[in-house]
Amino acid sequence: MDVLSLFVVVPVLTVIALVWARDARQVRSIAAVGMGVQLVQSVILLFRYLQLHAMPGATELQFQSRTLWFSSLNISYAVGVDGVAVAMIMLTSIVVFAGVFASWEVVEQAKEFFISLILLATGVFGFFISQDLFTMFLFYEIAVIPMYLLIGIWGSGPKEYSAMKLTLMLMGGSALLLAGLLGIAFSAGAQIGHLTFNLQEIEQAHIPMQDQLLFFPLTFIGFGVLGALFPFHTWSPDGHASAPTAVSMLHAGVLMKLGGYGCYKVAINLLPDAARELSWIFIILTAVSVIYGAMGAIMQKDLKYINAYSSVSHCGLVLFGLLMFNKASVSGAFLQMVSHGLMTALFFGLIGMIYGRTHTRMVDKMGGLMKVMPFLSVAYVIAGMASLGLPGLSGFAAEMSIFVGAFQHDDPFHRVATIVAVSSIVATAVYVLRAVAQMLLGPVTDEHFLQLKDAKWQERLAVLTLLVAVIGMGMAPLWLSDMIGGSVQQVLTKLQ
Amino acid sequence: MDYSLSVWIILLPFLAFLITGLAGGRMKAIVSGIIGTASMAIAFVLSIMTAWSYFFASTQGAEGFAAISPINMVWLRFGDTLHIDLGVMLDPISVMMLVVITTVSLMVHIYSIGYMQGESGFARFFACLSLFSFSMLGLVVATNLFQMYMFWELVGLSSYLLIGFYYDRPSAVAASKKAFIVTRFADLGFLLGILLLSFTTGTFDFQTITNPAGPLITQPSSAMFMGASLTTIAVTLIFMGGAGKSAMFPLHIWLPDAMEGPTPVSALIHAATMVVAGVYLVARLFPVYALAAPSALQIVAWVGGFSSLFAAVIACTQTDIKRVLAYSTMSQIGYMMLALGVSGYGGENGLGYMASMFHLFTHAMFKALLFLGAGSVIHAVHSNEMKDMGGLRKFLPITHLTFLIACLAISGIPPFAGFFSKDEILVAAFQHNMPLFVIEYIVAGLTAFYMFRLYYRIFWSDSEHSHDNAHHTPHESPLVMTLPLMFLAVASATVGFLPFHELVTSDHKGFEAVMHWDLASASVLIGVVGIVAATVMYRRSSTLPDRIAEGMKALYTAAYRKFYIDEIYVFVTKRIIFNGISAPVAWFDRHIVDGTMNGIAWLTNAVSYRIRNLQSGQLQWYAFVLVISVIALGVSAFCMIR
Amino acid sequence: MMWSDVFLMRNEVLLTIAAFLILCVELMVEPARRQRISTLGILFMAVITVVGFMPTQSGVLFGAMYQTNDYIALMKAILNVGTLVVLLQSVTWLHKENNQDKVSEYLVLIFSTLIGMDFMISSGHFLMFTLGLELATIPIAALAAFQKYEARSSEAGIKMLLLAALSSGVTLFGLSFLYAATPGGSLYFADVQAAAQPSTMFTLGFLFFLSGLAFKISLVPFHLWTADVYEGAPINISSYLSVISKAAASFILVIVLFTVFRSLQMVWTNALAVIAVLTMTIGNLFAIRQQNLKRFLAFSSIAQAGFLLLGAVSGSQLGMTSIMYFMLIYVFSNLGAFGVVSAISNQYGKEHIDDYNGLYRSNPMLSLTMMLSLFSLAGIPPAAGFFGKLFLFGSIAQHGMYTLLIIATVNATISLYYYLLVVKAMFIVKSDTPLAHFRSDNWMRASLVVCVAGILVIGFASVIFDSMFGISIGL
Amino acid sequence: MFPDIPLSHVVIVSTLMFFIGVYGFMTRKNLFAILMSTELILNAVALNFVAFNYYLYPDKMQGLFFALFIIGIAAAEAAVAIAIIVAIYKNFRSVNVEDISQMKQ
Amino acid sequence: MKPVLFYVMAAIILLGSALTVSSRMILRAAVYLLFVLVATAGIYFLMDYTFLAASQLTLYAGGIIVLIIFAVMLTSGSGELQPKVGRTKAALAILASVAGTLTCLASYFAYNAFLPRTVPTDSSVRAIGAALVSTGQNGYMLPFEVISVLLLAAMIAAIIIARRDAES
Repeated sequence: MDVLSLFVVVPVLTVIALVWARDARQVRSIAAVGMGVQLVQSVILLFRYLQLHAMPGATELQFQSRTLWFSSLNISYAVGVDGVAVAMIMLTSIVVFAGVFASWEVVEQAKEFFISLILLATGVFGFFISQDLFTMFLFYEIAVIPMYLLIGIWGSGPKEYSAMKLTLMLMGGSALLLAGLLGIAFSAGAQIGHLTFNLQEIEQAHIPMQDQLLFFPLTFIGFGVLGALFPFHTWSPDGHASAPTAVSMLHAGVLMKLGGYGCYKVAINLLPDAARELSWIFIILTAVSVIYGAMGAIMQKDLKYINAYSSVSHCGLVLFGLLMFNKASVSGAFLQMVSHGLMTALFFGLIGMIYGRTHTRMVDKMGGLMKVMPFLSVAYVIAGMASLGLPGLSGFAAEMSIFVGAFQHDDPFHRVATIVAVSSIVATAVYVLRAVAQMLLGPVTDEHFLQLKDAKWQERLAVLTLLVAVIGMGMAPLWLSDMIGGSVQQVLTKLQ
Repeated sequence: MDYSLSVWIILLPFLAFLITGLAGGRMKAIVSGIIGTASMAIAFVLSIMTAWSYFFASTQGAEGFAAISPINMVWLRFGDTLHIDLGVMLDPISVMMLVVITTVSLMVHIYSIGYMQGESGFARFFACLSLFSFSMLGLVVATNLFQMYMFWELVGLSSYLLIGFYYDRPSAVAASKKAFIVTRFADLGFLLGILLLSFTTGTFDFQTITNPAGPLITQPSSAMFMGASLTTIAVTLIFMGGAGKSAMFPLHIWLPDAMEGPTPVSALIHAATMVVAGVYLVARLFPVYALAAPSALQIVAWVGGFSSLFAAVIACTQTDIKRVLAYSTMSQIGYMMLALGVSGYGGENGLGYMASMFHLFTHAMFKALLFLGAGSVIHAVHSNEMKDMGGLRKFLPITHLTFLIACLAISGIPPFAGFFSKDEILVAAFQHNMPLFVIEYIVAGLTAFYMFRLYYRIFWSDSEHSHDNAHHTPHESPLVMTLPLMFLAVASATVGFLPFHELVTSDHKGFEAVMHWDLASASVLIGVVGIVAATVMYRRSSTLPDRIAEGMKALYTAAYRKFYIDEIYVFVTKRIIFNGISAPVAWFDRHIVDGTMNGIAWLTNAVSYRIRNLQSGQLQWYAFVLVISVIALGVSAFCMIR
Repeated sequence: MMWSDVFLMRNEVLLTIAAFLILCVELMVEPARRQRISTLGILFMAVITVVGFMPTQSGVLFGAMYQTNDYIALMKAILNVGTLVVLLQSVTWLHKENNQDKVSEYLVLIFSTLIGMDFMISSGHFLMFTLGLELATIPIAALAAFQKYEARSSEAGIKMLLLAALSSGVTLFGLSFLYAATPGGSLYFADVQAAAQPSTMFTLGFLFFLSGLAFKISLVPFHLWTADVYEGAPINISSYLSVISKAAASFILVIVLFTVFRSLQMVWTNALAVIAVLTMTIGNLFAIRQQNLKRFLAFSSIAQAGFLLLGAVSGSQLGMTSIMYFMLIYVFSNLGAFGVVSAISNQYGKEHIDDYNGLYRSNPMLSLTMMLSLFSLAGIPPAAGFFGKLFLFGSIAQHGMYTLLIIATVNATISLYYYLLVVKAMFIVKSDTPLAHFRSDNWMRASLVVCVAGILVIGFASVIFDSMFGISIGL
Repeated sequence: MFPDIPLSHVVIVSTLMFFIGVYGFMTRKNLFAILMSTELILNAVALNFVAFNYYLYPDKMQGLFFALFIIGIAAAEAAVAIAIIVAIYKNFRSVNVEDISQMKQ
Repeated sequence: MKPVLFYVMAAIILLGSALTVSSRMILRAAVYLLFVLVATAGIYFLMDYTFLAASQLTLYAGGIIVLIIFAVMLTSGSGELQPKVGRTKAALAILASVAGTLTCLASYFAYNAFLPRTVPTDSSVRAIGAALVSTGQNGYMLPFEVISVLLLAAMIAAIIIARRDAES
């Protein structure tokens, strides 16, 4: 068995072990161990990748392996990772690891909870290692569907509505996506003479322009729905608001990245001509979504809504960066994915922890929490600062890569769009600081808050894991950026 | 000489920040203060050494003081030439800034040990102070625009944290937020400017951009937008960033509110160092302004000039001593901007540039002193309001004396430092732009007037009920606080004699400065007039000021209300942005976008409900549908075949 | 007739023997022990299922009245498996007081319908097709009316029977036109295939004929009987109808389209595309509102038939493979769902969706089975339905009908909605009085295990699909 | 009969009979009447087969056999239908088709 | 003679059919149906398909109609008038039927590729009998077996539904 399959096997084994777990204590220990192993092996993968990649003549794609699966359709289980995927895997394992600790106190049907959670993670890992359209889609669906139960059973508020809405919108997206993927496979198959779902082989095919023009919107919107592409983002606020903490973390932190990754890996990579042709539509949409999400966030009172809209804005930026077809901006988009994944997971984790104490998520009902729970509050401020792109935290490098890259375009249209997107940094500051000021600073508004305790050890662990990652990436983004940049180069040459 | 030690000037405060920030809660409060101060002291010594060796110990080449980068490493790569570097660049202005920052910062650190004693967030305070010093130092030694932007943001953050130091005080929280957001808005301009500039030049590197023989300056970009070249637009946008940080009109509104922070912070950040970052930025890119975008430089000049007048007028009416100082700061920075704006490039032409930097330097000293003095006063009476003060000269002798020196310095009375620098500015303005000179001349008088108004209201004008609400008799501050006052007083009195025209010039080459005695005496004259007026009005408490205020009621009220700029801002943000854009966006999202999505679901359900009677349960209806469908199939077959 | 010929007809022959044996046994045992016959029936069916999977050859018997080959044998094997599962699920119900003296009749009728279906699939002549169709219909109508003291059961029976009669009347009328328009006057498949041209009369006849199959597969707009019959009929009959009967009709549909009527591809591609869209959409729209689970599954199975049709529309080898593959999966998924409904209905007589509220708390295994089955129907991995649906969509994509493909995928999403409603009831909605925990009998459990195993294995075991692909044909 | 009477006349008769049967199926309320309509339909079909056989392909007897088997099918159908209708009558106390609509929508 | 006979039969068929579907007395309808079936058998006779005609008479006319009549008498007051048909329903039904008729006839008349009549083969009872047990080309042994299964199944089906249960 190849190395990468371990990333699917370990979670699956964890799930199987969970089935036999007896009580909540065992459940979370198993989950923690499983995801700990996952984290460790992704760190190993990272170093190993960097090592192999540094060798002379090394290809971007490493650890490749391919096993024929459905021979009649030439579908294979093909895996391999490039720098981008490694970064995504790293992100995923960090967030999942933190997520397990953030949901330490789930007692009601704990076993089911962790099983669903880890199944979701399995899908995500599988998606990132896949080099075959079929398995990619398979894992994609596996990642999406546990969401329904996770929100529906363990969520809060109008959870049934939100869960259904989220699931249906995402699956609606995946319906378009499926149409696009199949179209790509068969159209490419017709060009190269034999049917194939393998990404590298399809990359070689020149899909006719007419087909590309159809498939590109399908796949881009299909993945874009998950990437919160305006105007298909509305599952996000409701979904996040209702989801339990760890689920929001995983969803915003990792799952939404599937969207962006897919847009890049499938829509842009496989359909470069149409991408060039049609990118302007989506550039407009994403530029709008960047500023729109930020504007929408300003007026929200519910912390999760604030963060959900902020995610719309940030994920809009991801797609925006991808569509700029420029090395800096595309690698910036991936940096932004990682960064947003980490900080939004941090955000949602913190929101969950705060909510668990104050029993409200309404910003105007809170105040002065800094005094009561300094650890969580400081972490929240740091997350907020990361969100508004403060240098030294992860967001800055990402956003700047996107902006600088995008602005190097010769076409004034792209530069104007960039200016629109850049202007979001002000609105971001507004909503982040408003929330911080209302909620954490100022006098303690409710004397009941004075009794509240600061974070417990598992919460600290979860928060610290993410904080270290956010700060680490913010301080030294170069290696990550170079690792990603190397891998996107190949795709970009097709787009020139 | 080897300047690699200079890196430690920046790193030391950072280490101090890490230590006090992470472990501050677990150590005794005073320890964190000592760590911060010690690191700052070492940095101070190092920067003095650096400055000495840079200016005096090294030989000056034909090109003047060469820029030296002892360290420069790539931090983030965007492309072949586009990359963010982190490094240290030493050239006259950065070395000068190192001295200014470490000096003031060290003084403030020492002062704060006394001032902040017993505060619950002592360690946090020092951590933030160290963070600020680190960021500010990093900013001035930046080798490229983007590094500058990064540290620019970081100083914004530290400013935010320090303004909001008393975070349980709603006003402080609001002020910190306001400061951050306003400067952030300005930074948007800065960032766009950087993007634009990098688009035209393909680099962020200062040395390349500002090279007078470089492509940006020698081959001005032909691309025009709205009648201005891209370079002009770019540097104007960059100036917007500078204006935000330096509280130039109309982006000044955060500065007065920022006085909510502890007074040492105001001294360090909002008087001496951070707020002059904008000036520094323009100075940094000065060759571009002067040679490639003269119209942008005009903007700089007029914004600076207007701001200085505007702030000076307001300063005359304010009663909160820190606010008076804040407006005074704004006014003085306006001076510096103006000086840059009226300057040319190279040699004598660059007098304004030199004057600006000189004023920056002297201003840092005396304004820090003023603030620290004010802090000492506040420490004594526990109030910021003038009405709670008066006659304090008896109780606070050292503070009084040092404060007086600072007032004299800022009023441009020789031989104090301000005289020299201000005089150079007036000369530069006089030579290049008469209207601005007139404005500045008036401002010089106003400055003297409001400073001495302040001075008298604090230390003289006894009123019988002024100390009623004081808990105790005011007393002089401890040595740890007065020592910095004294040091800065000495500095304020002496630094004017530094030969700036030989050291800090637009083209890094010294020139011979000529003393313009006529202008100098005129400026002293106006200063004296201002002082006299203030003496008449405020030496003793009298009704004269009220009567005068009554006489120009409209102007007075407008000035007292800061010309309603805050109200306009509130209107724009609350009414237009929040209620006019953001709320509609939120509504639109919930009702239109989401409504569409829900509408699709609703429609599906509605259709499902509508067609339910297709399944009527009536066998014969089923039969009818079956037959009709078969026939329809048949008919369609005809169509297909034909 | 040689033994090898008998072996070619092994399904039909064995089933006939089994039916007769059961009738004989019925006569011999005393009434009190007649229940045991169900075991016997299951045993027979198991044997037949196993034998059905034995390798076989192509062959033509009775002067081309009967034909068989690899894929036909495979189709029959699929039907066998399904029937076996249905029988396993019927035991509880059969052993109820009202039914226990009708066990053997039940088995005989089931067997005879299966014989009919086998003949239908294997037919080489339209007469055989007609007879198979009728044999596969008339006894089922009787089975639907099996619970004669229940008005709903009778209603289901009569609705099915009369509409089937009308439909077969239309079919036969079409066949008569086909007959007229086929030069040579022969209705052997091979002859029709050779003579087929898209003339008016021939096409009309073909379409009338098609409507008969559409009725059987319950394609919109010939589906209206489906829901009423499924609701009224005993659950196991509904599941038999929804799976086996539908599968058989789909198989013969593919066979005739791909062989006999291949020259009419232009006609049926378009007609079926429209019907497929209608079927998916209408099926979904009705399924959304259903509260009775049997009725719900009825509409769901209508929608599923719409997806199934995509494979036929494509007219390719992949399409045919996908149809068989999808049907195999569908057998397990739908029978899994029906099995759970049946178990609960047998125990509590409850079929309303609200009765399932909080079921997971009290009956986790049943709920999980149900969820897995529904996910399989919805096409969610790792359930096999995902693979089935994906390959069906793939066949359409291969054919380049992207509009249809998008409509289909969107419909798949809509279908997810109502499947999730059931999942929601079981897992999410809290209930103060969930149905109490119970153990269903071993037969039922065995059947559910088979279904779950099928759902989990068929998708990932690519060898199944690949071998099907190897024996399929395309235009 | 051939060639005195054209095939079309027979076809017209059978088609009319067929659709009269269809009409009856759709309008008659009594289940037995509906059953009779189906008999009409099947009879029309049988006539069709026979006519085509006779007029077009008398060299093979396929139409005739078809008709023969259709009669058998009709018989089987009628037998079961009658049984069910009787059961319906027991349950509903009616053989009016419009009453037999407990299940709908 | 034959043409006249045919048209008489045709007239009986059409009239009988119409009356079958419109008579408000259910037993009369059954009798009209009987006329139709007999007339159809008559046409078969005209075509010299005597075996078929005989089967039609015995199975259809003799068997099914009698069965129906018995059942009718068993279930309802055979004398009662059937309710009138609703206007809409009738209109829809007529629409469907007329449209159907027109479509079918149109397709028939539009088709003009009928080959000339082939040479008739032996249609005697013997020949039919032989074909029914033949397993070769144009042999109908298998269908014959299948329909026997069908009839058996129908019988069983009818029995289980119609028979009186032991306990009830």
